[in-house]
Amino acid sequence: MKKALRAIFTQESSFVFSCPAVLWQFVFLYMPFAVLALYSVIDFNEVTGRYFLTAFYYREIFTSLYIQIIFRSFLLAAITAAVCFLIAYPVAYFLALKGSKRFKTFLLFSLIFPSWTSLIVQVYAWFFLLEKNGFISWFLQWTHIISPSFHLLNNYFTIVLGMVSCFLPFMILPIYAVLEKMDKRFLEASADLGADRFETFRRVVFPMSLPGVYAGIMLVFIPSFGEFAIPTLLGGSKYVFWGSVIVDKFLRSRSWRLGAALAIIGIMLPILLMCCVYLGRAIRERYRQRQSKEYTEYLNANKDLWG
Amino acid sequence: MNERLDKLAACARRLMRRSAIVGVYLVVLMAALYVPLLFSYFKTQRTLNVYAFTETFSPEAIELFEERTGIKINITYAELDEEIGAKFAINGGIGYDVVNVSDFMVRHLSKQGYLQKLDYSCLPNAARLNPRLLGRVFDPKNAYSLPHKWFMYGLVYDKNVFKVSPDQMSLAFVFNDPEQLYKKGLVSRPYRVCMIDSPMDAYFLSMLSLFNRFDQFTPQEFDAITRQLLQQKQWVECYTLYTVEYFLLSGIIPIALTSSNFVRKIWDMSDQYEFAIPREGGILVIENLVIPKTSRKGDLAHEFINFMLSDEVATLNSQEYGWTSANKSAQETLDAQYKRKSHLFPDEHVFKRLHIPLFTSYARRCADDAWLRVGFA
Amino acid sequence: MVENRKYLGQFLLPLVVGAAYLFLYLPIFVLVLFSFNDASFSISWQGFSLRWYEKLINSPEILNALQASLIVALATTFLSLLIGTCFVVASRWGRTSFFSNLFYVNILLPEIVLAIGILSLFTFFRIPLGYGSLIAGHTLLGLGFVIPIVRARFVELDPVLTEASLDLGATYWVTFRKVIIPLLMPSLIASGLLVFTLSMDDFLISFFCSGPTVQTLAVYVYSMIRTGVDPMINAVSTCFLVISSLLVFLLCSLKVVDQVLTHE
Amino acid sequence: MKSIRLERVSKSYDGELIIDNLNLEIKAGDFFALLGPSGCGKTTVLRLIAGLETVDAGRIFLGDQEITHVPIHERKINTVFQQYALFPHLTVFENVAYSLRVRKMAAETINARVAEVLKMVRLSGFEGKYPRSLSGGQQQRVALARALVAEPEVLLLDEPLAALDLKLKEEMLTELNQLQDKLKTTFVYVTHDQFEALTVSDQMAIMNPQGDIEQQGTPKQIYEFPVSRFVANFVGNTNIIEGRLHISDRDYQVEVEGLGMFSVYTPTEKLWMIPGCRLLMSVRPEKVLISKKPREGFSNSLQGKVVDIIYYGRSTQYRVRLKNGQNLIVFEQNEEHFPQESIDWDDEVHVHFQKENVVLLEH
Repeated sequence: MKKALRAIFTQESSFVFSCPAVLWQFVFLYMPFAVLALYSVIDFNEVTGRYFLTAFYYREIFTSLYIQIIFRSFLLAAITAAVCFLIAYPVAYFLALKGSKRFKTFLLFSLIFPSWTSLIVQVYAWFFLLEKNGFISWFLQWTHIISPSFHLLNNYFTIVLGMVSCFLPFMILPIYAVLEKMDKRFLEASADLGADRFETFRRVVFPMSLPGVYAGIMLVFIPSFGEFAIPTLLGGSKYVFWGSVIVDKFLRSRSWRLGAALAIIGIMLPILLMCCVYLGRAIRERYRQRQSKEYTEYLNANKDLWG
Repeated sequence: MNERLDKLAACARRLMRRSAIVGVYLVVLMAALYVPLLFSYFKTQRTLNVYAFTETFSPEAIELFEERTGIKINITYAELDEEIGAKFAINGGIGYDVVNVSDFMVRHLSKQGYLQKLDYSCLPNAARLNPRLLGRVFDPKNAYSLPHKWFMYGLVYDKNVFKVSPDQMSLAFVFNDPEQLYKKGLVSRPYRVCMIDSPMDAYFLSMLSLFNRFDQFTPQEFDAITRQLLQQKQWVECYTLYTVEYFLLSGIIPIALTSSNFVRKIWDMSDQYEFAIPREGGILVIENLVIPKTSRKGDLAHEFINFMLSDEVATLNSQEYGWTSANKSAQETLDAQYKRKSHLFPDEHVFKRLHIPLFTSYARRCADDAWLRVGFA
Repeated sequence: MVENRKYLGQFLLPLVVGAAYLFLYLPIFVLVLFSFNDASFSISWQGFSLRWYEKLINSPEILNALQASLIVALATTFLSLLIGTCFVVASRWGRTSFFSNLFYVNILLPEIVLAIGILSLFTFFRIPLGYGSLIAGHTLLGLGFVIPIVRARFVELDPVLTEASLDLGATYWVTFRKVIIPLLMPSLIASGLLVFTLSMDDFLISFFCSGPTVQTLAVYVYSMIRTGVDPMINAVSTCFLVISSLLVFLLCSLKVVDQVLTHE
Repeated sequence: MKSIRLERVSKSYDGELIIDNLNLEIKAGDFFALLGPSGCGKTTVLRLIAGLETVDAGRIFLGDQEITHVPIHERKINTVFQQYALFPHLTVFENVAYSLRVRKMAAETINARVAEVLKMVRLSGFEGKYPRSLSGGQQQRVALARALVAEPEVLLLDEPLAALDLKLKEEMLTELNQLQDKLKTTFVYVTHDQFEALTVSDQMAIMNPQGDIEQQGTPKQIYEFPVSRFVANFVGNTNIIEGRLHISDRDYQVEVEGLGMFSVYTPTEKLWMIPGCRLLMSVRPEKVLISKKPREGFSNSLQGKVVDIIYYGRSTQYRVRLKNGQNLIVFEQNEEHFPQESIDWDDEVHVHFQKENVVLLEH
């Protein structure tokens, strides 16, 4: 018996060791999805006491307010990602290409630091800062930018602000990583070929940093799509988003089946996003092909010139 | 041919080996996950898992209980009755021994058969309870639950802005447009309000303000309520229950539709605010202690409930957090300063205006859906 | 024109960077500052005081929550490092690297979906919620970080080293212990610390999956925030910050921060 | 096609002086090679010319125009970088078209120019490929085309062939040479490989580790008549023998300790050549004849013992220990399958060389 076990162990050693992680993934990620999917398409008839298959909840989502809420969350996530991108790019650019080495390490260190504190703590900090008697209100009133009756909490802007401050480092880091790894000789080569700084940025630095930008957008877009603590705490529950609806469905109104259907749609989101990225690449590739086709046509047209 | 068969056999053997390995792992994992369940059956340790809202039991009271009985208390916090309901729906509340829930949820849980019947022989302190709170419609014989604290949903407002006597305070001040009220000269300035963030209570109060009724509504009336709530959103600063004191005290809003729980805290800070049950009516919330059927420590749970209902501990709790206790004498020993504010301790006349909303599950679903529309607007 | 652009580069860029850092740090700074404020309703500065810390230390609930958080975080770190590393090493040796791209899903999905997924699973099979569900969820997240980081390092390692060790007569186990583990150490430490802080800070999974006996610090803080502005939250948050920064500092002093950054 | 002139140029990094007071003139239309050991600062010179670095002191001229403070992208000088630095996100076509696009030229012109240049480097048909899918030699040619398309006055090449294998290197060298003949652009070629420099250039300069130019001239001048021990050693192999100068009736002789007198010859008399001074004789190994028997008709003959033989195929290298213990290296062409005499280890041999083949160097 012992021998047989030993034989199995040696023959399948790599399977034995790689299995737990994959199993964990299946049990706690894919199986839950299966359960969610099951919840979302199976309903219980209380009269007949039977379970039956239904697409009711999906129809409900696509025909009522829910789809609009999903769009709204999408919009919020897109705005957050866009704002993050606009702030993060200069910072990443500065970190990667300017500044002395030692200073850079310090800046980088201080960049990760806030993102490693709890999101809840950061949100609370903003609440504390923006409240009527908080530092920012006080400052803006003192400088007479806003009137004393104006307050900053509980609106859309505050939600975006909180989101951006929580997710900004996730946008900076991937862009920084790509820019930092980029060979500085490309910049030299570009300058050597007659491009000024702006042209170099437009034609070399930015296109080469695109993988980092995509990664950053993914890392910001997806969590801000599902976020519910920030709209609740900084938005005064006045704005309902996908995340808050799911929480509501699961913890409050107990319509789990609807919540599960909503969640399933949410799972589709990253896949959708990935498709977008691939589509973008394909379009670029097509553009390139067209360009080189034009060029070939040009060559054919001028055959006498170039042989 | 033979070769192929051999290959097939080898393949099958490998498959079997691998599934055996996966099986072993799965068994280990499942065992690890179900261990707590086994523990809950065989545990002899004297601990109680209490599930309650925040600011319910004061740390001192808990300490006192642990000291006197040697029973260790684990408290988990919920924010809403619905959360508790959701946890019960999952597995009948396995793991919890004493739960603190509000009236309508008591009815729901007892209907579903999640609760144990109380044994009054172990609860001598039940006699110390305020009779006004006993035998209410959600548990007419108090077979499953005993009230432990209570409060009202009413209006907290700034006396400088609303120069109205508390008896004349109306829900119109939160449901009607403050601009219009200001133009009519009823208030000294336009303002924004804080609104309760639970759909049921919002619908109930809106119904009271619109139709002066609370028993049922027709679909047309329901739509009218939804319209009113949608319209109200324009002047709502925040949908919240707990942060109300912050919004009032920092002067962002002068009036809030909220619970009487926070009033004492607000009074501690400022004299400017008054609490009133609107003349259309308010909501009475009775929080009760119940024992889930799944609890195997009924004796300890009874001991805990009895302890919490005693005069001494009830006073301790209500003084710590400022809510009104269901215990008669605890209420009497409350600070004299608050006593004179009669509206926190309503007389029979005012008390009659308080109702306990019990929605059918269909009405609740409708309210939930419509509330989503309010949130989305 | 040229002058303008130069101006842009030399002046505007550092300005934007400075503003971004101010934006990230202002709330934290104010938070920490006011945790030492003596006022109970934190409107203005009323003098230095440690009373909120005192209150914090004397609150058994916070200490219980902290204990729960620590247990979950340590178990999560241990588990995700163990099964993550085993997976990376074994799958390379067995050449089944196909599965490793699977684990990016854990980070890419909205966390709330993972949370309700685990909640539904446990409900479906009537498994009691508690430490089990929390550790399951956090480890899922942890694997999403451990496997890519450790794998990046492992792929960089020269396979000749392993082969040399095996060639010299060492068994797989000895090779794993004496060659691979020491070489992977920096990435193990980095991802371990990352997972630890991740688990300490995680809110969503903890919010959905905590059962009757467990309440983590992040969930406790959330329920505190829901109930209003209390300077004790400032004190809790400051402690959070101090713990996190100690960990980050540890990480930096180990000079593996670059690795984390480039492989993220 | 313009000349380049560096006047008293200095440059230091982190307080360390790399280039000190350098003067260098490169004539218009030359294929100029700058040869020096690694780390001597030759790349720095190139970067200074390109504008990738700014000078600390001194002036740089392109033709008659001073370009010391002209920013890099406005100089009509282009560079082929060491590892090519081809933009990985652009196709071959876009890489080559880069400098034209930056100058906002019309699409028609760009197409025509790129086609022309790609044809020139024999890469027509590769337009749509990405650099990573090309071989080393092809990448090299793209880099060349990219630099040439802008029609620079001066083309700088920074060790362009370092990454290629020997065979390909030889091929590319020939091509470069032909290209330069055709274009007549001034090429400045930096390398540490003397073989490349000698093969390819019209003019070359040798830089010593201190960053000074030791000698400038045609490859032949530099190889045959090095002016210093460093140059003689760095360019090709050589035997250095130390001795003392004797002059009688315009006959130059060198007395070497333990070996006696050598007759030498110098085409030009140098200032330091005073009788009795210590000096160095440099004799190229291939200019020495080795035989078992003594031969007639040589100005200098020596005896020694073979201590080492390395067979190179086309030639054989012998190391002969002379009487005074010094080793002399001799290259012998392997001209025949069956040589008349075979020299073996420990054989006593005679070595001969003519006095014209000796170069006198300052000690």
